[in-house]
Amino acid sequence: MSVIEKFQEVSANRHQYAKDWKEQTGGKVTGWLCTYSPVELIYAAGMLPVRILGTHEVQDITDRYLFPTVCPFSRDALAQGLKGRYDYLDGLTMTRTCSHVQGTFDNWRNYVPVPFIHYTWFPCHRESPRAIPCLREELLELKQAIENFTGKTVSDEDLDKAIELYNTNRKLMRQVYEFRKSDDPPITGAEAMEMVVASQLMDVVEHNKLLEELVAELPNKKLDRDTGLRLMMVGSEMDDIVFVRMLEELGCTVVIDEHCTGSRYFWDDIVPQEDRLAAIAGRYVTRWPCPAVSSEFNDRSDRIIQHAKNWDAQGVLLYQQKFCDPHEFDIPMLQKMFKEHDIPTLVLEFDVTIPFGQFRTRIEAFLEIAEIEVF
Amino acid sequence: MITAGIDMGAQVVKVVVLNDGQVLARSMVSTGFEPLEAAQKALDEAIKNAGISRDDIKSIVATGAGRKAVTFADKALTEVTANAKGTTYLLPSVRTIVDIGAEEARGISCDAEGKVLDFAKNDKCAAGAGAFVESMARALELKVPEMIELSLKSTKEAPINATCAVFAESEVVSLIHAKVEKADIAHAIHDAIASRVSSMVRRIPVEKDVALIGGVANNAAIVDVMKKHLEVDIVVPENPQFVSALGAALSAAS
Amino acid sequence: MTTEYFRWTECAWKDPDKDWRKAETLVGGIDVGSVSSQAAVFTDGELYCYSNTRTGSSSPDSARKALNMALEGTGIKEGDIQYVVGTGYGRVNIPMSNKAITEIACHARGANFMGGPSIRTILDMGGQDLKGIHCDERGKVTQFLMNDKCAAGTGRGMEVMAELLQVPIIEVGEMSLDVPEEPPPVSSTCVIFAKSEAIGLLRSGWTKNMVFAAYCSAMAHRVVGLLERIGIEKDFTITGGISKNIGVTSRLLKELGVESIPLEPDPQIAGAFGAALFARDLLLKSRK
Amino acid sequence: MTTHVKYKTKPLDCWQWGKELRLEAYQDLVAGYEQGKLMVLGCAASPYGMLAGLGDFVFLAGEPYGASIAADPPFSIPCMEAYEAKGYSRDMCGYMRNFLGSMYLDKYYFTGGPFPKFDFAWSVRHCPAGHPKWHQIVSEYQGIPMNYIDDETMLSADGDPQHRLDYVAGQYLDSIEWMEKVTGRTFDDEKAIEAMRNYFRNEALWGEICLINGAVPAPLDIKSMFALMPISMLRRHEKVATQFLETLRDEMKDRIANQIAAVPTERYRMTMLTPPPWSFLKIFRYLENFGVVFIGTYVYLINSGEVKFLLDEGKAVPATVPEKRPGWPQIKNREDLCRTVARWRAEHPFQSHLDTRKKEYVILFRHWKGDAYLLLLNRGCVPMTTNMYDFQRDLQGHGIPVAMFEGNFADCRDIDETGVLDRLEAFLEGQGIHKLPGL
Repeated sequence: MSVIEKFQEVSANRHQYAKDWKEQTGGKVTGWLCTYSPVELIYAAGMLPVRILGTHEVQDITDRYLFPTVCPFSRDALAQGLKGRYDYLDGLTMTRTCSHVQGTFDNWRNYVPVPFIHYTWFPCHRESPRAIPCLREELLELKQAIENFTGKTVSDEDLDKAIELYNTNRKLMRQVYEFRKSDDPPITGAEAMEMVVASQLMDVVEHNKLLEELVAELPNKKLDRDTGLRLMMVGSEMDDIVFVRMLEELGCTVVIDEHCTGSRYFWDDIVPQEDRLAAIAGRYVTRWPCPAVSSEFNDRSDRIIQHAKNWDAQGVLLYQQKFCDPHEFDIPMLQKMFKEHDIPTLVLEFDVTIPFGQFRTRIEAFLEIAEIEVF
Repeated sequence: MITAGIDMGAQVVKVVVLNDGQVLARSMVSTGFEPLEAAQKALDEAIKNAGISRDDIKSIVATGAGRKAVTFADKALTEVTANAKGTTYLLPSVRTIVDIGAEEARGISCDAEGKVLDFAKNDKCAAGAGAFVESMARALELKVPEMIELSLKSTKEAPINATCAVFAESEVVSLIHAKVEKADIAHAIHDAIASRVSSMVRRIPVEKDVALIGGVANNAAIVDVMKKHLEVDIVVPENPQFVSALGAALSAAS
Repeated sequence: MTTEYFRWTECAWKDPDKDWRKAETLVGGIDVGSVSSQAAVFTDGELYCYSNTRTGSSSPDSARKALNMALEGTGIKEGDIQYVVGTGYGRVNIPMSNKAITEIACHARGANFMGGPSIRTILDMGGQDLKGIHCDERGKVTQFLMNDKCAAGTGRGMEVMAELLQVPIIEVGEMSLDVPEEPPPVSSTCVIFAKSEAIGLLRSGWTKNMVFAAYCSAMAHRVVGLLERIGIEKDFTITGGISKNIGVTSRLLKELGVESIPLEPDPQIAGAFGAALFARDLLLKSRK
Repeated sequence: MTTHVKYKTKPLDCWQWGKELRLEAYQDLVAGYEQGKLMVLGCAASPYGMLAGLGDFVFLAGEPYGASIAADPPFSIPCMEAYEAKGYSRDMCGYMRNFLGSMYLDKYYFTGGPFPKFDFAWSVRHCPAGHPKWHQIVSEYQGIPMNYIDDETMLSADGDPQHRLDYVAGQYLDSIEWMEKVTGRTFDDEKAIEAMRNYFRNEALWGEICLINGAVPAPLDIKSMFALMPISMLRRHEKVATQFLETLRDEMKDRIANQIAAVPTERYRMTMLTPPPWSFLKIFRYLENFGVVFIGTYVYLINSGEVKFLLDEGKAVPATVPEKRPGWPQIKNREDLCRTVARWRAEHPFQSHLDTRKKEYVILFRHWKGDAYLLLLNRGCVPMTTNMYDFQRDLQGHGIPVAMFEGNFADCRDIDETGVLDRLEAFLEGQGIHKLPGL
């Protein structure tokens, strides 16, 4: 089985994977709801941090909890809890980010029993010098809460080890992304997404091993297809592999992305320092921002355009979860920015499931703009 | 005492004439754009069927969207109350009523006396039920009964998510062009409505027994998928489209 | 089946003074849309014949029906056509097509052919969606925008109205202009709510004409909203079924303050024309 | 006079004065602009009194401005469309869409003249990301500096972690320095403290007024509440507001003593959680035909006022101003001010945790002697609507009847008026409440 297939398998059987992990390690599993959750801290406490994601199935059980104008991802995620698919969770954590996911967390907290629940308040004024010291204290609270729950103290050594492991994980994934800069990338966007999704579900040690294999085999790997248009995907949460496959079948390759099941999740390292919690806090305050947290547009857009240039993106798919206002704020500004750089954009709005027929037409038309040269 | 209930629906006017709880006659007339005339016509028809005279009717209650147009009625009642009265009269054990009409759907929770405890209606963007089935049958070049029959034979899931009935239509069109089996499309259409309606109904406590009423209740495929979505058995009274009119007639008697 | 007021009437046309047998290239374009299907056959880059028919519940059948209707009495057999491009909702399974191209590209190309190279902005109002398209002097799409969030204002709404008031859709536009004074637009362009609003208006004594007027102007207004987002560069033209609804077009042109270049012979056929023109390009390319 | 009239009624004596004060508030927005006063853009629920430290200022709060526009569809709809034409989506904050639309059209609602140019934007981060991003759009468009404070500490949920207060107080200190830099003015601590004392006082007064309205019959109805609210919302930092609100409070006590009702047919008391759909205020008038009177809405109790909820005793009592609270320092300097503001904001019900809020809803309902809640499913505000169904279930769990309708507080296009009235009629029917005869 190829490395990518292993990633696929984990993500296809994520619940079984977590249950087996509990079996084998006797450890506890903590679900997290947003990429501002400090996974290294959870891992340092001997717990497996797993991201709670949706399944893109039509569902009708969340409307009595969340109003339909809450983003589909947040509703889809809550549906998983309500359906009991995460019944093995020992813990659930969330970091203050956006009001939609907050709704998922609050309803989960109230209607889906989980032994350990912790909400990490996050200082969203990331430009303020006051933010990092504040978050450091919040992380200390989280650490103590976890220690009380597990009965095990989290030592500096534990933290160092976890920080080291996750920094390695980030470094390796960045290396994989490096390969996508080549004229014929050895890995598709769907495959890259499988990798990142798996990194949010797997034991980091195991994921790192697989990544090393992948990094080793990519130099002599080729895709049995033309690259087509070099596409960048920018937007809100996105783990709809089926969509990305459809997208790439239409004659393009996603060579780079900016979303939280992609580069936005893993791009920034933790810079080690004596005060471990301050080091972690520093990473999360200054990391590649999600618009739900950052109010500084340029902070995000500057990084995005750099990505687009470094990976030579010829087109950009700007997409958003329906009703995701933080991204709805940024999209018009991003359209303007890309226009100034002569990079065409296509905007799509995602629901729990997507209308393939309509999306197909829009994407093909977008690709035709770049490709029809039969005049 | 003889009473009459008039249900001014979006598409059809329904009348029930009642004598001490016994249905003497029913009638149905297309509403058209002259609701008052339609109501009059429907009532006359019912009176004829019942073999009584206008003066025998002691009291008339109107319900339904166009109830206010029935100037000759003694009283007007909203569908919600009428539904509850009518349903619990026919099926006393019912505590949850799902009413699916041409454009709108409703969920009502009531007690044994038919008193409304709570109710929910579809959100603005989730409207469209019976009329949606009809236009989709046309897109499939089927008659509604044929589509219902096919739907029950479906073997594969073909999800249509769009809350908006109009977007759902274009998803159906895509499915048609993607060569999906007609049976599966037919099923997907009913499934989409059931999903929309049950997510709305879940906002009120869904307690047994659950009844499905309204014109669409005659659609076996809808009943079938609604059972799956709400995970309960569903009872359908006789003449489900007359339940509101019956409820109105009953309240006219009291 | 009862009368289907929402459907456009079918038609076919062929050029009497051309001989297709003398043609270097004989190509076809087939547009299978959600409600109607069109086929067009071109000889050496010029229109030879076309048809405008209804879409059924199978795109292969609809495509064949459209093509046969166009070819009727021409003596052309399907096999004689050297290259076919399919477009529209059904483009992915049109049996006789050599390539599928989206209706967006085809409408732009077709509009460019019919309306001339000066056209920069095209409004295509289909049954299911609304498109604003920018193209260059060659009819190549440079940018497009489709309705999101809400289906309000799509052609489907007009079909629903025609059904509701039992008026053939082709007559809706004229009727909507025949009103004593312009009524306020319906408050909701949501297809479903507009319908119940319309019923309400009729019951309160409005004439059909006034209801159509109120709906047409609401719809025109909604379309203007979409066009403002993509921006209007002259020249401007309208394709698709709605372009035949003067009730909507006259109102939206008034609101936009622009002229619309008329597309002869039939703006609804733009997609098929574009497809046929692409077919010729691809044929010549393949011969090189 | 029909038989169902139960109470005597008369207009408020201070009504005229109130109207004038409200008008002044709006005129100041214009006059101040012309007089070249410091123009500041911000949020209604921010401690804008602090701006007095910079001297005379005009503060335009985005939400009430958006609401004023919303109440006037012919002005609002073009604003919405101008906003949408910029590629922004229809499901974002309704107030903001009205505000930004009026900016893009360069039409100021209160004058019809050009939209004001601000000196800077001073934002507060409530409704996640919303306000600072909204104000960022303005700052980019007008090329003005912007600064914001993240003060949504939600302490009422989990005690009083010092570090959050340090974080918030620190931001206020930093932003004062920032304001001095961008305006070139020196910040007068005394003036700021003075204004904030008025601010605290007036908030407590408005809260008290809302609570007093719990009497039967209600001396004020929600319509007059909405009409007078701007005084506490826009002039919270002024002495004159204190004078007015005290007069209003005393007159209300007087009306209560004499059983003078706002609505003489009062027989069914309803309360709300959110703002109303501003384009559809006739809903209240319509329901008066059923003898329904609206006592108040939670949001404006905590949004332009403050009360203290005693959760254990299940009581709501008027709030005391910070300096009178046990263990709170007197405000002597800038540091005290910023720390007090931070702590006061942190413990304000405005930031109640979800679970606390549910309790407050019930307490307030009982205090107002309500018969039912009317909940708005507000398509124009995600944070306000996210958990509405959860609230509904919780209230019903306490035996409180709940009516719900879908709409939008700022976009009339999102309201199906006939449908809503039909729904409410059905609800009241279920409660045994019918149209009053003769109406």
